[in-house]
Amino acid sequence: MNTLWDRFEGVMVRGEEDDRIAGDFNMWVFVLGDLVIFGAYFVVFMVHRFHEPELFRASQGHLNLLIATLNTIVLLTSSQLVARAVHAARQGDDAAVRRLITQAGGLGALFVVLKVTEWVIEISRGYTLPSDEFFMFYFCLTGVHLLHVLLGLLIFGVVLHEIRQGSGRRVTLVEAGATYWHMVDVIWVLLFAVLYLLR
Amino acid sequence: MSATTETRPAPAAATSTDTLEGKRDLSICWWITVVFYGLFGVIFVPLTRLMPPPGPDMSTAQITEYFQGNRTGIQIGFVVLMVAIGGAAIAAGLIAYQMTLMSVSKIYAYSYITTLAVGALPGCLLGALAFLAAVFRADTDPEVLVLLYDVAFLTFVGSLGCFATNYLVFAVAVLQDRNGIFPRWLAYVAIWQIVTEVLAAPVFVFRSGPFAWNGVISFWEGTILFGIFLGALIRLSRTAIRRQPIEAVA
Amino acid sequence: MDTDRTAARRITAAWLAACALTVTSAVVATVTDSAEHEASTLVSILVLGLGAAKAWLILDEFMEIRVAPTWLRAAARGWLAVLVVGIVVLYLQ
Amino acid sequence: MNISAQSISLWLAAVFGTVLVAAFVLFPGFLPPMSPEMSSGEVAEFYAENKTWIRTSMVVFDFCCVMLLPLFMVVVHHIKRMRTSTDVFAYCYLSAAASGATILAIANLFWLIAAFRPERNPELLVLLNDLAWITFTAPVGMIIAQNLCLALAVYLDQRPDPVFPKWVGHFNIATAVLTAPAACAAMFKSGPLAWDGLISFWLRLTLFAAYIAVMFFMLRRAMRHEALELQRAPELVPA
Repeated sequence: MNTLWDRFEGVMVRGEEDDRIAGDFNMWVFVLGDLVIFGAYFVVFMVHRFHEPELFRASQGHLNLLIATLNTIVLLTSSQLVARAVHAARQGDDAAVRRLITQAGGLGALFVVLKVTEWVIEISRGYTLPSDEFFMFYFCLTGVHLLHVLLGLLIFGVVLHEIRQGSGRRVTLVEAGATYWHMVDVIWVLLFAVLYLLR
Repeated sequence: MSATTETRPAPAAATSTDTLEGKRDLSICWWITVVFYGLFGVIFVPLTRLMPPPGPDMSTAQITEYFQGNRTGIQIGFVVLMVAIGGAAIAAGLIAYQMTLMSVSKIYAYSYITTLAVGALPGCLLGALAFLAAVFRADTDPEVLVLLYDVAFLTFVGSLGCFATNYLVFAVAVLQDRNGIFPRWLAYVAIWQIVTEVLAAPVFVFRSGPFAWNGVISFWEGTILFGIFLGALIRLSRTAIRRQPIEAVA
Repeated sequence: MDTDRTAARRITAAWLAACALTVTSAVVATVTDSAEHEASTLVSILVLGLGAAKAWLILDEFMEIRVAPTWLRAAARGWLAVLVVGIVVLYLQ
Repeated sequence: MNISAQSISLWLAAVFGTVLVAAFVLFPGFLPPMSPEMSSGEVAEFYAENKTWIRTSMVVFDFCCVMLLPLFMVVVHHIKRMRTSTDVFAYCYLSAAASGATILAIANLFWLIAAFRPERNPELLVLLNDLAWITFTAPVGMIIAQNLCLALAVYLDQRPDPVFPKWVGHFNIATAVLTAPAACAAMFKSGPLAWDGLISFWLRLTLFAAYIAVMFFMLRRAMRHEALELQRAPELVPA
């Protein structure tokens, strides 16, 4: 019965829970899928960069590296808070989980604020979405990533709500929320390297 | 809309009848859905060649040639679509009915069906009508052809809101559902779809590159993910039909 | 799973390492801004490597890929490797 | 309670259906139907000459064509009363009716836009006229889906006294089959299949009118049966 395909069929089609995997199996389908999609975005970006390296390098110069680096630190810190929350959840320490998730959410909100200020600075200096190909990618890729960050904050809200209700599934929920948030962090780390640092 | 039977079907317990027997209406609707979306693919890809779309940066002469060159294909394809478009409504009805079996309020099912009823027109029919009008007469002024060309592609690729709402409502319903009608990962695939709708927004700005209406990100990624979502939805809808216990029909 | 204390220490260590990698790659990238072509290509490869290391750290430590079932570990690490190699190859064209 | 809702919906359809027929007769483009082979000059002249009648009749048409929707919702209610294994056909019928009504609502807007500035460049008038006629005639898929769902529900209905007799199912199938060829109006500019032709215009519209009339009387009959059923065992059938 438990060949890999059958377990896969069980979880994917019949929706049975498979507890050997950290967090909720369904979330992993989402995470892996999203990683593949963002991977495609990076490849398309690199192909277009290959055609006009000079334009991309010139426009890249206008980016504000300080805020971006700060943002990366903010997101990394928020990610490690969530990692701690997972361990606290496994110990059943609900108070610690609520505190850590709220702090992580706060840092997530800070990331959003910093990102929007960075955009405002760029736009005020006249670099908008249609101004050239690099900024088209810059705004669209960071925009979609920001959408994922906002979705992550929403997930934190749901997790906090479930913990306050004391629902039986809260450990899986915290793990699923953590898996998602770490995925958003991984994507940002690569985005930071490719968009900001690749000269 | 009061349901005639208030019994909530048991969740996907092992005892559920795993057959199609006794659910003829559901399997009829399922087969109509499969046939329609198959036909949809045949009409939009080989017949009318609306997909994969030619670029927005084509010259007026190229657009005129694009229409005149494939006149009969467009006419045959879209006439068949005019007859078969009802399949989309039946597909929406089937999935909406299955959503009423979930342990969530029926508001989600009603929203699902109305968003698709709205989306059928700007998202699919308006483009077909524009193409039909474009090839209806041989001597249409090229400027009018370019206008109809834009109307077709911008409505087909560019109608975002109705489908984004549809995917959002479906995802929220599946995530909250305790009866396990659809597995939860399908809700996450629906969330990807919302992201691809967001990424299709720049088609109204760009005429070339990955964010144009034939761009790798705005068009190809959305279409591929739509194919994955649709295939999964149809396959899992069949599983839900088989696992749905039916009280003996008196 | 390791005991609670070592788990917490591993997370902090991974976090500090990731922050350090971020700062160094940012500094290295800005320092070589003025350098001529060859140096900046080399630096870009280094920056990509640091980025990949950070991603690997997050996957392994935070997302617990290290202890995940084999198919999941292979999928996650495979994705990262293929993507980074792809980016480097496209960059070097 | 839902009996009065049904009768109101049915009378809405009856009253506005007749007003719709009046608007149809008044529209100069319908009697006799405009030919697809009219030159741009003739089309421009048609709009310039008849613009007042076009505007009034099309405004009334726009008002009344969606008033038929409540009648279709009464049909949905009765499909849910049928004892098929599930009421999936009710949802399909509702979805098809919603999209169908929208198509009709869009079609007459093109005429109104064309008639708004008859002095427009004749090429654009021809375009608007083509779009109006094609949108009005060609999309028959939604009506076919509606009729198909109702027919299937009638055939699969296993009530001791079925909501609709079996011939209503055959009638729905026949209407759907005979309406289908009207889709070819988008291909032909002459002959019976053109938008002014025997099949795409006369047959399709008389069939649609007949369909509404027949369903009106059959729904009144089903409504009376439901009322009797309610009196006999009110708690059995929920609201």
